[in-house]
Amino acid sequence: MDLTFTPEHDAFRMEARAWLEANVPPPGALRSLDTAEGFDDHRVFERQLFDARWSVVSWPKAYGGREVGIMEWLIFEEEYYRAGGPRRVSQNGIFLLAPTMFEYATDAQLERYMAKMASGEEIWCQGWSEPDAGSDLAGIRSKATKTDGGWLLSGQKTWCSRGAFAHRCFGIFRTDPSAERHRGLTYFLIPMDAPGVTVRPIAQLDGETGFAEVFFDEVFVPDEDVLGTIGDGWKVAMATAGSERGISLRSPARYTEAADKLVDLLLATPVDEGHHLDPRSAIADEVMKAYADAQAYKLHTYMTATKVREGHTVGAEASATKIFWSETDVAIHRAALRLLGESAELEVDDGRGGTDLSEWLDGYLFALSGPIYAGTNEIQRNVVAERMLGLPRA
Amino acid sequence: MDLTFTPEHDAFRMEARAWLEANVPPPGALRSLDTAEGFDDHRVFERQLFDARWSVVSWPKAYGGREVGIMEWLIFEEEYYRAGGPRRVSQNGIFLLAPTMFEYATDAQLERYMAKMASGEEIWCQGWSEPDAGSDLAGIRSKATKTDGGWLLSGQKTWCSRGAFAHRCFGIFRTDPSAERHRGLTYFLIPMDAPGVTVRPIAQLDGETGFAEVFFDEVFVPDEDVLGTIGDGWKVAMATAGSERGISLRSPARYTEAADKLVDLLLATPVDEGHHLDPRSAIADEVMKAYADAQAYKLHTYMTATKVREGHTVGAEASATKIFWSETDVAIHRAALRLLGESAELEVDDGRGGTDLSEWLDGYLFALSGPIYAGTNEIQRNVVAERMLGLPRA
Amino acid sequence: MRFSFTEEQLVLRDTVTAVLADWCTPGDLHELYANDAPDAGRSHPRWNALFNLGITALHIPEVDGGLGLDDRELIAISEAAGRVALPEPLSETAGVVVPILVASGAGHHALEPFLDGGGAATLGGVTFTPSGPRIASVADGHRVRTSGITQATASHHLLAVSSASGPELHLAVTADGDLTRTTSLDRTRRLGTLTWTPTDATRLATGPLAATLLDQAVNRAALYSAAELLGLCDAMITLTAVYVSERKQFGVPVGSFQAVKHHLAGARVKLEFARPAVYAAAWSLATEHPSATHDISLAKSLASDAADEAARVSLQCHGAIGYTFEHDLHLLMKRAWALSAAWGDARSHRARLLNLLQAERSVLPS
Amino acid sequence: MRFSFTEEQLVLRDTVTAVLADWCTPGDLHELYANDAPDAGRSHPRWNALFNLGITALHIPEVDGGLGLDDRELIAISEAAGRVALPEPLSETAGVVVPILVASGAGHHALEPFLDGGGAATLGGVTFTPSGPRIASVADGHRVRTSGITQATASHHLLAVSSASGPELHLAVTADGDLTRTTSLDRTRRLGTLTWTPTDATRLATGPLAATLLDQAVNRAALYSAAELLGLCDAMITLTAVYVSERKQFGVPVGSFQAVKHHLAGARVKLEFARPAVYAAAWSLATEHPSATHDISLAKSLASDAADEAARVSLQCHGAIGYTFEHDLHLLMKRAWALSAAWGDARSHRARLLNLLQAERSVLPS
Repeated sequence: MDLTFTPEHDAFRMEARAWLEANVPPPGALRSLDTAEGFDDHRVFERQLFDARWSVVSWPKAYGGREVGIMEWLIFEEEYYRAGGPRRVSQNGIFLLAPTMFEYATDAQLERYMAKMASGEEIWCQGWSEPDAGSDLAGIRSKATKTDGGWLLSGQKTWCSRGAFAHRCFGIFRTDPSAERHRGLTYFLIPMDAPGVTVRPIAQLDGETGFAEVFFDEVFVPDEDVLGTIGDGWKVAMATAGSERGISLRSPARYTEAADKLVDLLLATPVDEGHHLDPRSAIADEVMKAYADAQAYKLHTYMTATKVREGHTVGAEASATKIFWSETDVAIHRAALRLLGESAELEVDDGRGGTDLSEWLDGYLFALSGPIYAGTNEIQRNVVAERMLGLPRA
Repeated sequence: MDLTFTPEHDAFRMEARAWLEANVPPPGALRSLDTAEGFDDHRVFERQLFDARWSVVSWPKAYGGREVGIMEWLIFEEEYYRAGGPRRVSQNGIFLLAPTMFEYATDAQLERYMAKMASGEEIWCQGWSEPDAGSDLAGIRSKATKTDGGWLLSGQKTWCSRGAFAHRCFGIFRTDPSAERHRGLTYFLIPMDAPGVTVRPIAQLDGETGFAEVFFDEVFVPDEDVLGTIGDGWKVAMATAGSERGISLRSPARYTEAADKLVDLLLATPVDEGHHLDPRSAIADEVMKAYADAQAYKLHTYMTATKVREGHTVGAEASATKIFWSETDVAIHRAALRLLGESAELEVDDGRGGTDLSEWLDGYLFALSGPIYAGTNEIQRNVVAERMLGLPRA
Repeated sequence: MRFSFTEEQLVLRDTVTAVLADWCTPGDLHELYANDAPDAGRSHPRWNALFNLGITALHIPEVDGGLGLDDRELIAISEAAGRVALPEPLSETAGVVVPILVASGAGHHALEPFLDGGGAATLGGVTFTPSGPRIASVADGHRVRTSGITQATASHHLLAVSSASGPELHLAVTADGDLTRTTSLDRTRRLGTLTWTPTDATRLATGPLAATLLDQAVNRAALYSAAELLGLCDAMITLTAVYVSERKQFGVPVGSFQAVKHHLAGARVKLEFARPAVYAAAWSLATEHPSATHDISLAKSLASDAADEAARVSLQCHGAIGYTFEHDLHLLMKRAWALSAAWGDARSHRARLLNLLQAERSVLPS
Repeated sequence: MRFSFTEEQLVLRDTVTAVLADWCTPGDLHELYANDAPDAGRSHPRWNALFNLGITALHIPEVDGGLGLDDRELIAISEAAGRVALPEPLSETAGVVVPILVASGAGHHALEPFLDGGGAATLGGVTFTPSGPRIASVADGHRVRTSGITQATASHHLLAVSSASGPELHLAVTADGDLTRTTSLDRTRRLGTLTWTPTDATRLATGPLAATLLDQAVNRAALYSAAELLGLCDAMITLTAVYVSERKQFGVPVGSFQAVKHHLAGARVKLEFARPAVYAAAWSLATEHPSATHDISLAKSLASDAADEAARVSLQCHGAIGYTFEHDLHLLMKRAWALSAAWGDARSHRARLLNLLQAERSVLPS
């Protein structure tokens, strides 16, 4: 048992820190990711990251990575959050699609897509959910029918994060209409500018368009853009779902940095004198609970990373992890809003003559989606009970 | 809307208060209800209550009551808890069985049983659950077969509160072996000293015998001790279950008195100096939440009592009430144990040369059974969701 | 002891509910969000429809031309307004400003707008703390800057504090000052800051009377926030119950899953037990019962917690659809978040409760 | 960075687990409850079986005849002891007293009982507060009365404080003092009070060293309580998972109901994330990392909360059977309740965490 980093790790950390300190834009400098202008602002920064080979540190060098291990990835993420790096516009591609690509893609596919994904030249959105298949992905109805040299895709996907502005989409479609549930599905890589694709942006709680509905009307996708085997889409997709829920999506630093800021906010909150019960102390316990959970998540991730590095795979534990990080994220931001009290609802000057959500309020709205997406926490609790504790299925 | 009591109410309150102040034994004077000696100690007190016509204030005068309304009953209960009155050993009879008796019993049955129930001469235990029918009462297997002039009862009942020492038992048995679930059940009133009755006391968490298993081996019960109609036992029993969950079992004063003591305990807990987060303040919020819930329960009860007095019946709301009082009870006692910290686990001098659970620890153990008995809170939540909110059954 | 509304009270509430159903639909609120210029969405007809029911004159004695009613009537009306997230200063006017005007001894002239002038009033520049109101008005030369005004652009009058030489209570005319808009997550709260000039004409009270009235104003604001939260709770739970009964996943309505049932049942139980506390506090306030302050803190703490829980489970049970701007849930949820924190959150009110209990115990013989 | 146990560490833990399976069954614990006279249930063979594995000598350097190991080994052993609610002072001896003896510079004589004398030791007379240990020993003439001693009747030695003239740390021999029993809800904790006489022979440290060692002792006690809580959590959840998979109601196993699943899943998640924090704190302590105090408070707060939750849901999911004295659940649950509060409950440790963070921030340049 050794919880210290090696000198090589420390050197890697210092190199990342130096670059990030010099290059991360100040808070608010990039416009909101969920607007067309902000989307471009964020792509410019992705390009900078890529040019300095920081955008995908664990990937092969051929696609812009550094071929480093999971510990270095964790270190980079720690530094990224420490430096206050902006939300990653390429997140769906590099964190959700990429692990699946490295497992299932042909060399030609990797060649065609990975470097552009890493540089932010091509931003990917996900095409998982359908109006009647949210938590129940096996209920997918969108279909693909064979045609010369490829497939014609028809149907509707929804809750496509980044869907309003993305260049490409990954998702599963039913290729065998006679098969049901998990069978007869195939995984496709789809250009968003193909004829037949219609995007309807969906405004989220704050009124900005973080996701979209995407309609497919006989959209042609060539054979070479099938990922994995025809009919094998469920298995391929589950690899992505595993990544989404598992350790790769959520760096612990995201929570430990936020929790540290929360403690700062607590210590800066004036104590109200003149009564015996100090409400700051009452909220302090809630703050410290959130802090402790963020720390616990970090240590748990180190333990998981050790296992992964030693060849173990993460199974149902990914469901426990997803429950924990999503609820920790809500807890951190809710505690902050409680500290802010009546002013929590107020927007703040965005430095460009308008107002925008405060960092805490924005973070809270974002956090609230955590227990819902990537499989609701209700579904995840079923998985923990059935697969980790052996309870009988209903 | 009027939340004040009438002068008549106030006079009733003062009369009760005077009697209780003069007659309620000091804390610890009666031995534990869950021992043979303590059972007798408590019966002696019940007799005193009865002689002064305080044991069953809302009952007809013929059986020892005062024929007063629900508001007076609430007032009496407030005074009873205020005075620190002992736990009622006759509770199962007077609060659970009696409402059913007044609805279904024949005059002869009322004559035979009610006064003795009110005076504590006969203590009743409940015979609801069976080893395979806990929350699922409809799964009852104990049966009764017809014989000359009565029925022969066989089977096993469990979790019979007061079962170790009680004189009589009320419960349902299957009289039509071909019927399933809710059908073909009949409600019986059974002498515990009848041949064929075997009692196995069950020790509860604190090692004392608060309940028992009761085995029935061809126990003869005469026809006149059937309550209600043959085969109609489910309907009759549900009337009791309604009382058990509803307002009649749990006087708000039980919680408001405990919550007031909890606030006293908080205010008497020394503040630890020398650090900025005062843990007393952190626990203070938990204390005040429990206090607020006890107050809310009181006000809710007044509102329900008003409805009942004006002829409304309490339906699925009884499930909401049961959830709320049982969780409030746990919350009050848990907060107290947190304030006591490491000393919470210690027993205290019982004044008779031994030790006994502290009032708070005893109250906590007792409270913990609340979310389980009388239909688990999980079942009650289903009822609230399906019957109050109209959600579909699974 | 008769803890329920009278028939007359219920009729009045139902009349208001019917008017609100016509004049305050989810569509109206969506429109207000879409068009959030300072004076946007201002609905004179909506306010007039409510005004014409006499609600703003409810607290005014009959001898002065009012209805001569009190908080026992108004509490149910505010609950109904909460249920539709009404974006008008109904609670502010009828629940806070008018009763304070009456209590201040202000003459007929001050009350006139609320009798037949279509008057709408609000308050600002003060917040709740467990130890008493905290004044947040700032002197700006001869003028006073008052922030945190709810329904600012929808109000003709502002109850505000000037603290230049000791606290003074004023009723300012919003049109006479400079109003700037503050952006809230809940656009329909229409928050604003008014810079106004205290004059003899605006002055309502000074010295101890001003302090007492200010205490009352904050207590009233807390109580009526609690009442609106009850309505919001109920509306969120109902909306969600309908949704989960229809929405299918895994071939069955999601409302048939026990996890969903228990989420909603838990929220409903909290609401069920917060409601009597709010009504009881209205009774205490109306009857000037000595426990009124205690009862208001009890009510607000329970209602804030119930609303937080209802918002949380409603969003979770809706899944992604509840997270969208086009769905109705956020109209209710954002208001619930705001009102849960406004005029003292649950914790602050519990802190005040403890202060009150401690003071009480130190007076009693031990 | 390699955050997992070594093969050797796991082998040692599994050896201890196997011995515990033989020597500490639920039946043994029921017997101890049934027969709770002061010295009842004392199991020399059980203690000897554990002693013979060398656990008490684990922290003693090899040069002194010990195993030369540290908390990285012992933490997993204490977790295993917690899993069976071991009623012996294993954590007290090996996790607290022996390391303190080693750190105090006590000579071979003091260590000897733990090398080959079957020595069992415990501590008492001190409690955790967020601002430091609070001494609860009371002077009684020349003697000292030390209460709150765990496994009192099963221990030969007592690490205790005398504060007659400044705090002094002593190792008293229990047989030389007067031991009275204190009754805990968890009879198998065998709490007691010892009245003993401080002498030159019992004195381990005075002045600043005594204060430092006392700090360490309390930290160690908190950490090893956390480790035992992990085991207790796991045992309660496992026991309950098995029960609900078998127990049928409404014609199906109760474990197939989503409410039951979610209760247990929630407890399991809490355990899953408390565990690394406990192991990490053991590493920090063993390596004298500057964050050790922080890490121990983190560990204890998470483990206490996880145990409270596991106890709560286990009782609820068992229904009435879990409420009986004859079922095994209470053996685990009562220990979990006691250890959750012992050596600082979750709140107190979070309070210390905040103190530490505040101190840290005031040192750092802003």
